Amino acid sequence: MIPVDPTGEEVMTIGAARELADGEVVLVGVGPPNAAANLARRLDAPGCVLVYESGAIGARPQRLPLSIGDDDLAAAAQDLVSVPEMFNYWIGGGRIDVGFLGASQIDRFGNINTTVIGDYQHPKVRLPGAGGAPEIAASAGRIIVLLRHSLRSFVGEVDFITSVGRELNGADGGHTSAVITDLGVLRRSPADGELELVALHPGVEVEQVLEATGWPLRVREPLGVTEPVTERELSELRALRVSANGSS
Amino acid sequence: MIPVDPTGEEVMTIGAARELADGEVVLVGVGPPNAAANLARRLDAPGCVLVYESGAIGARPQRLPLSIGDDDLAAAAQDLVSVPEMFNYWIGGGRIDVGFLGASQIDRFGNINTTVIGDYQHPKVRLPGAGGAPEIAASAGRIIVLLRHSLRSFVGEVDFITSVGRELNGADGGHTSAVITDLGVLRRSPADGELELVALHPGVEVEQVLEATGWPLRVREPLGVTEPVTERELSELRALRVSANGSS
Amino acid sequence: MNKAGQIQPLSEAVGSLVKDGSFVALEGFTHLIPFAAGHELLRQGRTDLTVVRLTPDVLFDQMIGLGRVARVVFSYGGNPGVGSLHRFRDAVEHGWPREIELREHSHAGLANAYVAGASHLPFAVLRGYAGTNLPEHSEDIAFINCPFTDERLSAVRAINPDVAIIHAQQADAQGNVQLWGLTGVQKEAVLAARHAIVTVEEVVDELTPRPRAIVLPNWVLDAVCHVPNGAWPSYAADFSVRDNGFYEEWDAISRDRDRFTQWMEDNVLNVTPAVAR
Amino acid sequence: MNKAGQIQPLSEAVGSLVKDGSFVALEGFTHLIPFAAGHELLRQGRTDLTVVRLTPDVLFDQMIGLGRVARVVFSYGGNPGVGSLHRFRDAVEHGWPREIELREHSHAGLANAYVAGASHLPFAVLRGYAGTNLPEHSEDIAFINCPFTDERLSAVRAINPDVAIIHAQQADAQGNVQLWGLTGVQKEAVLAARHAIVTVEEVVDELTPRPRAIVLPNWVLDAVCHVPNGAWPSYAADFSVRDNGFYEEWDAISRDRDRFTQWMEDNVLNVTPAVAR
Repeated sequence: MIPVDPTGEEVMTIGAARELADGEVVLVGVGPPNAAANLARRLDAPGCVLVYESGAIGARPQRLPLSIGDDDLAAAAQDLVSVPEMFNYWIGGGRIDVGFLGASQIDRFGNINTTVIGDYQHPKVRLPGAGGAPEIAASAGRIIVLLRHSLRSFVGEVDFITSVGRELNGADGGHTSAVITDLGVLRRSPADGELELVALHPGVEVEQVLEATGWPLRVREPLGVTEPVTERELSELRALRVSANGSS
Repeated sequence: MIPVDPTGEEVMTIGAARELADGEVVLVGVGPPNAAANLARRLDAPGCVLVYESGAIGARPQRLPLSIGDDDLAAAAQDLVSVPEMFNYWIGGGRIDVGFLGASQIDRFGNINTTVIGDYQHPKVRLPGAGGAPEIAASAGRIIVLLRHSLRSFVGEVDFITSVGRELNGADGGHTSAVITDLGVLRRSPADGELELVALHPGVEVEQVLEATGWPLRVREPLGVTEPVTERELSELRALRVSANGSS
Repeated sequence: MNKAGQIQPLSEAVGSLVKDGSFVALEGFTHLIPFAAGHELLRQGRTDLTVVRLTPDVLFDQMIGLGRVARVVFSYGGNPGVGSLHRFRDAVEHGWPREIELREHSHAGLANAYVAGASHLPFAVLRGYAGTNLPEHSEDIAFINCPFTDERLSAVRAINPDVAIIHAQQADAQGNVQLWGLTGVQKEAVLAARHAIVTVEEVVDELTPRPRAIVLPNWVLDAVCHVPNGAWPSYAADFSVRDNGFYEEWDAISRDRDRFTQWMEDNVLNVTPAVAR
Repeated sequence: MNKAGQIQPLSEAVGSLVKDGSFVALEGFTHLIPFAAGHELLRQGRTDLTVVRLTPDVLFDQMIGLGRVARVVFSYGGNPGVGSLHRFRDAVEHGWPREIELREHSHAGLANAYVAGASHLPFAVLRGYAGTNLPEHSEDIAFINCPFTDERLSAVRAINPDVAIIHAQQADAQGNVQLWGLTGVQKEAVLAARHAIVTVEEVVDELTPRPRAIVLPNWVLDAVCHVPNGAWPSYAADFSVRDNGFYEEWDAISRDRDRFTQWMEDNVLNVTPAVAR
């Protein structure tokens, strides 16, 4: 029995955690991806290797890191390397299986915008910028994006391509392979790389997703439903969050 | 009183040690330059910073290192860095004031050959090769070469340019600024970069030098005589060598 | 080249090395952020600065909000774990209190620009940037072909700041510095810059090599300053912990122009820093 | 990518990963030279190898003298502190026992070729080589112009060996490796290679981070082998000292073809290495 129903963000985070296979090398960004990767490590992927762009390799945080520079994260890592080494040898070197990224906007090909809303020179909203995302997107085996579904975020065309969503040369693999939202799961079409709705979270109607998506979203048939969140998943996630709050 | 007269190599090594000003950053290669730099640190340049291409920065060896990978050399250094970092940030980065190099052949412009005697494809003698010398020669503030005088070594034209002797663009400074031999001292002409004999060691005649040089060597007027080797210099050098032998 | 960096007061180091219009790196990637040195620079009235950091956070927000910054070179401008940098956004979106110019990179691009600067090379090569809109808004990103494979790669222009300022855990009496933990791009920033200032938590007789540490010998430094807690609200591993509460508080302080200005006057500009550290 | 390197016998690791004709890096810059692994490779009869190392010394002299090497990629081929490598010279000067092809670099060039390989880039940029005769004898050195300043710089082709073999001080039971002291280009060689084998002095329960160390997690390694004293006559700091006497002795052993061949048979080829290490 789950004491309290999972929130949309919890469903999204747990869905992301389920994407990881045990032993995979995962590049973890700030925010919800951080929770997802650490949750996976406590669930069915204990052998996952967590890599943070701040320089921590094989991080084994005891509590959920609040930022990628968390002291606990550094202390318990297998190794710490400089930021240039991280980007050149570890990320650029092609050693990451899965990159978790967030986004402010995403388009049908998984292109990501974290730079500006509006015109670059005169933006309506100035976003933080690229960070490590462009090279993570270009170098990781596959990219999983975590993003709450809304018309503001799922747009026909991103205002700025900060990170590229699909292989430029049409090669297999790489780039945005899945988007986990609070409503369901989108995956890359093997045919042309366009994102398709492949599953809904329990209780979500397909219309909700289509209305929250700013382009005519393809629905892959048969459309699946994700496994309901288990009590174990939810309690582990909530325990993680408590540990994070307890440390601030 | 000096118990035993200095050998040619001792005169050469001591002459090289005298070239260093206190506090200079010195890149030390294998062989006699190693002895010269460590001697300088025990004489009038105790603040010299010794850098070895093996990765040791601010080395303070207690005994004369036998090779640039000596354990003692590493243990007592201020820091150890990787070989790529050494060549990119420290040597290539232009942080070396003085580079000591050896040579198999040298020409009138201070070009150095440590690659082959004879043709490259079918060499009469295959020498060890470049090592760190080309980049040290190109990046250090000035280069001091230690080499015994002979027609085999001081040649009209080197068989192979391993390291460049003078600035390619004719700029001031850099590259081979002095050659310390067992007979005297050659320095770079400020006018055109050609090496000139500027001083003889005590007891050496100018003809000896000219006969051991494979090109018409310019003699700078007035031709000087180097200061005689002092008892302190010689005893410190010999103590260094004893410490080296004791450690093998 | 031996710069023979000496231990000296922070006010003297900043006063002699940072000028109006200087190009200043204040580095620290989520750790060891040189807040105290940045504040000293503000107290001394320095302005028209070009500032560079991969992760401008609260410190750059403060400098920008006071109108001291003409240009920001950066790759990620957010308040980590909290959200927006409101002063940074206000300057970019509304030009308050002045317009600022942005020179924008990815982390990989800016990190490699420092690497090139430290290596005395005019540029560095990397994958990345291809297909993004970043190159079209930058004069510091270009594309080149591999001379062996003809593959197209990106290039970033080297960065060589006038002054690099970092915070570290330890110096010895001669001004040799050791820092450890997440050391970011600090070595590259120091070696790429013409001058370097390091503030340290403590001065010890002799440095004992630590795991996961980098060492900056005094001969690549211009000044070393003893400033305990000089990274607050950031932290210095083994000396302090990150003041996450302050980073959250900053969100409210910085949302409002007047509240921000008053806070800076009360807490930075009109404050006498602890002396004789 | 998780290679999940496991602890296994050296003979199995070499047997499964090194083939005739393989491109093998055996790295170690004046320290931690992987002699035992190189000897195992000779005992298994591997030949037609392309071998790469910045500083080929006695180990490559042995491999070359037995005729197992088709090509050497290197930057300095001498017996450090002693003189020539006689087998290397005999092969180059007289083609005995076979002709070998040389691919020659400077240290900076070859180190950066590994850096490019580790970074999944096809080339690296450096100063150097200009004005020397090295580029005209190499297909791995080219010149390019800076896209920002138009300055002419050199480029080296990336190196990506089939297998990198190194020696280290420690592994833990999971096969994570730590080495310290002069660590040369070992990290770059391992990360540039498709496969990696590490021999170690000792296996411990857990790695404790050491000063001046590099760590190679098991997920970038294919095999870790417990081979105490596996660097002899080279050394492993804190475990052994360099056998300078042997390096001097090698000069006499290697001067004569017959004496060399006999020595290799008696001391390498027909020797059963200590088992169950």
